Amino acid sequence: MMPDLGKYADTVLSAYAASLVLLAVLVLVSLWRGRRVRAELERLEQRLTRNG
Amino acid sequence: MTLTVTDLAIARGGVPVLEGLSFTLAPGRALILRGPNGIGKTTLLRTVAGLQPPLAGRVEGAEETIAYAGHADGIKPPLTVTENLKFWAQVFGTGDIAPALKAFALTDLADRQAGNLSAGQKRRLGLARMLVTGRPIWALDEPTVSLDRDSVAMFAAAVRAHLGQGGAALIATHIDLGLEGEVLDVGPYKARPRPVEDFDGGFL
Amino acid sequence: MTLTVTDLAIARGGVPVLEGLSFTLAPGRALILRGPNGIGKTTLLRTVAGLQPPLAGRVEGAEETIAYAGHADGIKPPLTVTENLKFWAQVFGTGDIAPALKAFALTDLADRQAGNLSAGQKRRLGLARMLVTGRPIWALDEPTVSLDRDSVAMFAAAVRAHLGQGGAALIATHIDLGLEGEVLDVGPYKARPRPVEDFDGGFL
Amino acid sequence: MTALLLRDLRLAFRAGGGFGLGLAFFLIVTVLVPFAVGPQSALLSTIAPGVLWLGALLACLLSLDRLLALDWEDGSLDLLATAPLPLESVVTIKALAHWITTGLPLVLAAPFLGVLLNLAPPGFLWLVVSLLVGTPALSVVGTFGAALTVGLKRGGLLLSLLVLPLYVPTLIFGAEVARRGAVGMETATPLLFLGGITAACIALLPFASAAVLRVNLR
Amino acid sequence: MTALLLRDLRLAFRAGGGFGLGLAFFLIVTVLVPFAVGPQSALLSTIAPGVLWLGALLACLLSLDRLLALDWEDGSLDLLATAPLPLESVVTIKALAHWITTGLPLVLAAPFLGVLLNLAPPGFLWLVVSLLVGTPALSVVGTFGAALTVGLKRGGLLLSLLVLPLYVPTLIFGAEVARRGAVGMETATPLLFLGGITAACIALLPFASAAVLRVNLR
Amino acid sequence: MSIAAKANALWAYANPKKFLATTERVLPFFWASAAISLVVGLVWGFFFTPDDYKQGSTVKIIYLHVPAALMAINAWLMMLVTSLVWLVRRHHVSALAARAAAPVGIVMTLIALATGAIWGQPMWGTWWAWDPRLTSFLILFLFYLGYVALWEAIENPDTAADLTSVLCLVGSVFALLSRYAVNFWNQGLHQGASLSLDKEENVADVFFFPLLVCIAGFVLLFIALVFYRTGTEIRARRIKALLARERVGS
Ligand code: HEM
Ligand SMILES: Nc1ncnc2c1ncn2[C@@H]1O[C@H](COP(=O)(O)OP(=O)(O)OP(=O)(O)O)[C@@H](O)[C@H]1O
Ligand SMILES: Nc1ncnc2c1ncn2[C@@H]1O[C@H](COP(=O)(O)OP(=O)(O)OP(=O)(O)O)[C@@H](O)[C@H]1O
Ligand SMILES: [Mg+2]
Ligand SMILES: [Mg+2]
Repeated sequence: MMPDLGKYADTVLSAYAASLVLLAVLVLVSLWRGRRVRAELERLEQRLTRNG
Repeated sequence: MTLTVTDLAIARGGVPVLEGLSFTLAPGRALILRGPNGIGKTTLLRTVAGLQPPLAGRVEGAEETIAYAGHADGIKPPLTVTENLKFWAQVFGTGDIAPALKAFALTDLADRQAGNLSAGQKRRLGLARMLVTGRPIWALDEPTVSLDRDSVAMFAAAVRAHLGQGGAALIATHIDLGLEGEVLDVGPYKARPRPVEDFDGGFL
Repeated sequence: MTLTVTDLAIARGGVPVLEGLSFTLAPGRALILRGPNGIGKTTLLRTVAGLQPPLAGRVEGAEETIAYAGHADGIKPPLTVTENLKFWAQVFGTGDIAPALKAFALTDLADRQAGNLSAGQKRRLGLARMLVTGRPIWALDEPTVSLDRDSVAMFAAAVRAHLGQGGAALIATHIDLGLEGEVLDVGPYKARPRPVEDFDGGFL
Repeated sequence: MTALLLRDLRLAFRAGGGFGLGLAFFLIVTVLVPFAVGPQSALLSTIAPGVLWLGALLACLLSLDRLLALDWEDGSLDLLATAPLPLESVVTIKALAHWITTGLPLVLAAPFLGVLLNLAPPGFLWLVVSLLVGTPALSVVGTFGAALTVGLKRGGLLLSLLVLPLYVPTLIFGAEVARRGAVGMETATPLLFLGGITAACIALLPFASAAVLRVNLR
Repeated sequence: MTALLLRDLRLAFRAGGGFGLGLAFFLIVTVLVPFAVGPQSALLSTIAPGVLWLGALLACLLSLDRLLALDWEDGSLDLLATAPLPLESVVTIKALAHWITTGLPLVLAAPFLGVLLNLAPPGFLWLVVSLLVGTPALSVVGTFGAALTVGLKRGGLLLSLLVLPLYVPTLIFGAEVARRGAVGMETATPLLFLGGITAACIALLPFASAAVLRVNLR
Repeated sequence: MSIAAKANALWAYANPKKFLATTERVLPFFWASAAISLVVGLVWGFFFTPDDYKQGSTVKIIYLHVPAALMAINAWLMMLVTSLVWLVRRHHVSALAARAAAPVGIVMTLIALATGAIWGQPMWGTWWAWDPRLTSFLILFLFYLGYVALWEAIENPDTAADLTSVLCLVGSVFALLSRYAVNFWNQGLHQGASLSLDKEENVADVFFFPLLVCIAGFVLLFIALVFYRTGTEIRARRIKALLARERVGS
């Protein structure tokens, strides 16, 4: 299945690896921070509505 | 020339601190602002002086008529007392600084570098600046910090003279200045927090 | 533990400002320094605290027993109130900061960044630092600047409690703190200029 | 307005005012370069125009943080903002004072430092010309950066970060003029670009600086 | 002592604390060099070790002015001087905190910037080694300079002026190690000198810094 | 609907609540389509396209390099537009969207730089050359860094929004200037624009179609990320406001 990349295999693979890793990090960090902030806001809103 | 503040709401650091504040300040009158620490007196004075926009409400009659003096005095340590004052006199396009020096007993210190003054002497220099602005309305934030009793009296006399010439003064202070003027306690105007669900448009 | 100052002469910027000053401060007592602006109160406190050497005379009993609070409070704006206090507690090797927070009504502000406090709130934080030093003698330079009436009372109470525990306090101030303690007017000790011919050895 | 300019100049010349320090920095950077890259004179003379431009730029940059921050800290800016002077002219005058106390001395000193780096003889004239035309832009752009960061405690390094990319076009054209001048090539085109950038900066940026300053003051 | 170190690190990492800005400056200086001296990669690779060392040195230098001045301004230094901590250890810890927040990131970033300047492959290792050995000296010497100028309003440029000559030996040996490394020459001798300088600075300078600081406080 | 009415309806999304509600609904669609087109485009490009006669298998890098470079520029353009909207109409969501987009732009720039550098090694024999296009990308990267650093450094959110917006405006002008300056300074090695439709020597169709799919994937991913991150910024901002309000209340 793997195409023959010839003598440039390292080059192509490392380019793909670097890009995909960077993209994955961006997406994961975004999602992680989004989750956290959302949970924090919910907690805060609940506390505030309860206290008046 | 009358300063009119109508239904003013002000914020500091994105948080409303005072709201629904209205007052007028006619020529010849002084208004003393009082209130506990952190209530928003400094913020109010800065808003009236045009340094920050109000959240709501209007400030009228403040265009180019207010001389503001905050916690910091804008004194340049390497310049002498005379040079410091003369600079402001030129910026405001007024002339003589001698009366200002006299009013705050700075004549003896006139050639001292401002950086070598003690805390109270610096403060006096900062207050002398008000006299050279030639502006009718003074907005003063805790003007008597570090002043000894004589200097406080000196300050009160300067304010009285200013009022006598048709000027007006808005003063935030914690101590008693011995000035006759209305007192406005800003405590009751503390901004009430809005209900939590009320979330649209802004973030205040 | 008694602070003894004998025949002290002090200079500021190379100019003698006070001379011939002597006093003792026993545990449980407070000494209020008074005097007009520029007489040398700040300089005296810094000398007693060991931050500058005296020109002549001796200061005894001040080694590692004095906690000094000057015009600046050493507050780090990016740190919270708690972090600021805790740091000083660690430096001075004392433990709990909760009593200090309580004494100056800072408990509600404990998690605020110090940079966002108003002038008076900052000052309260600076004063709370004295409580966490664990030092017996407090040297305070105009401690009530920017404080409102309630906070001044709070401060007086803290000093009284400190005196009650055998501490002592040396306070330079222009206003009346409502503290019972001796008052020392430094005015009479103003350094006399020496005769012009007297030029040998130093330049003072 | 003149009062403000005179005050700023007087402050700069007084003890501790910082006049001449930009110059000293320029001198020292230039002197350190041979220590860093080695003493071969051919190499040095190749890189001389660039190093001198870079040194001048860094010296300018380093003096930016006192441009507005001192006035901010002691409250002068608050007072100036309520004074009968438009903020636009305040920032312009500040930039002018900065140029007179920093840019101009650099221009005058550059030929002497050129000797230290074996700058080729025809390069001296063009170095001075390019600096003379380019440094005003550095001051004006720097004022914008200073206005952006004025509220921040010790925003010095953030200021560098914000301003350096803005300095790129000026540096490129300026160094290009100096470099071409040193090897006797035609310099009119880059000099024209350099002049255009300077003119445009002087004409437009004060508005941005004043706007930013107003935001920071509130 | 740990409390002080932790506080300083925390301050550096908080918003506006300035962590990473030295790094940014390093990056920017490196990027500007080609604009100034031209894009020829052979030339760039010759001057790369020197430029990187100079860039790291300047980045260090620029962050010095916040090392003690902030503590001075807000009165913390007065309070620390009356606290039960010897001033010698205060300045040592300050230098350590400075190195952790400025020197160390520079060391780690240097290889990446080496790529931009076409540094020769064998040079990378030696660049990192020389920086690792040399930057602590920069921090310690810088602390001394900061202590000298702490009382001056915006002493930033004066500080640079005082410290730069003191940086010369470190720069010479450090850049020499990196340069020799890049061309495959022997590096042991300059590296030894570099290490010696660093060790001596760390051992002796804190006493001078503390003495100077005491004078400035009174 | 008239154009004016439509425009008004659009501004309604500047209400944070409405924005959150709407993006909540459309986000799954964007995530899904971004994932699908990325997977399709990259798989197609990586596994089912031939090698270039000159560049060998390294052409495959184009499927990451070009879309990332495009998005890096477009992200800045988007920030420019939203900054202007904030300055003129003062919609908080607009400023927060700019803030949310900047890190995405940084990552895109990094990907373009990294893939370019890796590609350059076999093609030009060096990781890095001071070619105009590469250089202007590096400058763009610096602008991004400064922009984000300014956001981080300023405490008050409205002040930060104002200052960063002006920086974005001024920075755009200077970025453009730098582009021309750099071009003047060094004529480079880099490929010319290969996507221009009117050129003879376009990229061959075999490479072109998967490339288009990849570009679509990057665009969709960008939109999804910006929507999502803007939501996060809105909530973070609201947390800040609520905490501040609570403090004043007590
Ligand atoms: C660090 C190095 C590099 C950077 C920063 C870089 C950056 C860019 C940029 C900014 C674009 C423009 C995208 C657009 O505007 O459409 C681009 C396109 C392109 N690059 Fe690179 N590049 C680098 C190295 C390379 C190398 C080594 C090659 C191949 C030999 C290459 C081949 C291409 C191709 C084929 C395009 C598409 C042309 C186009 O659509 O305009 N790049 N690159
Ligand atoms: N930079 C800031 N960011 C956020 N909030 C702030 C900031 N500065 C002050 N505040 C808060 O705003 C409120 C009003 O502050 P202000 O300085 O106007 O009070 P004040 O009445 O002048 O108090 P004081 O008598 O202590 O000077 C206070 O609760 C304070 O904590
Ligand atoms: N840096 C300095 N250099 C030279 N002289 C100074 C310096 N700072 C203050 N002085 C002078 O030293 C004298 C004593 O100043 P000091 O600050 O001790 O007075 P103080 O009693 O605290 O006054 P205040 O009540 O106004 O704070 C004053 O006359 C002042 O002008
Ligand atoms: Mg106040
Ligand atoms: Mg005093």
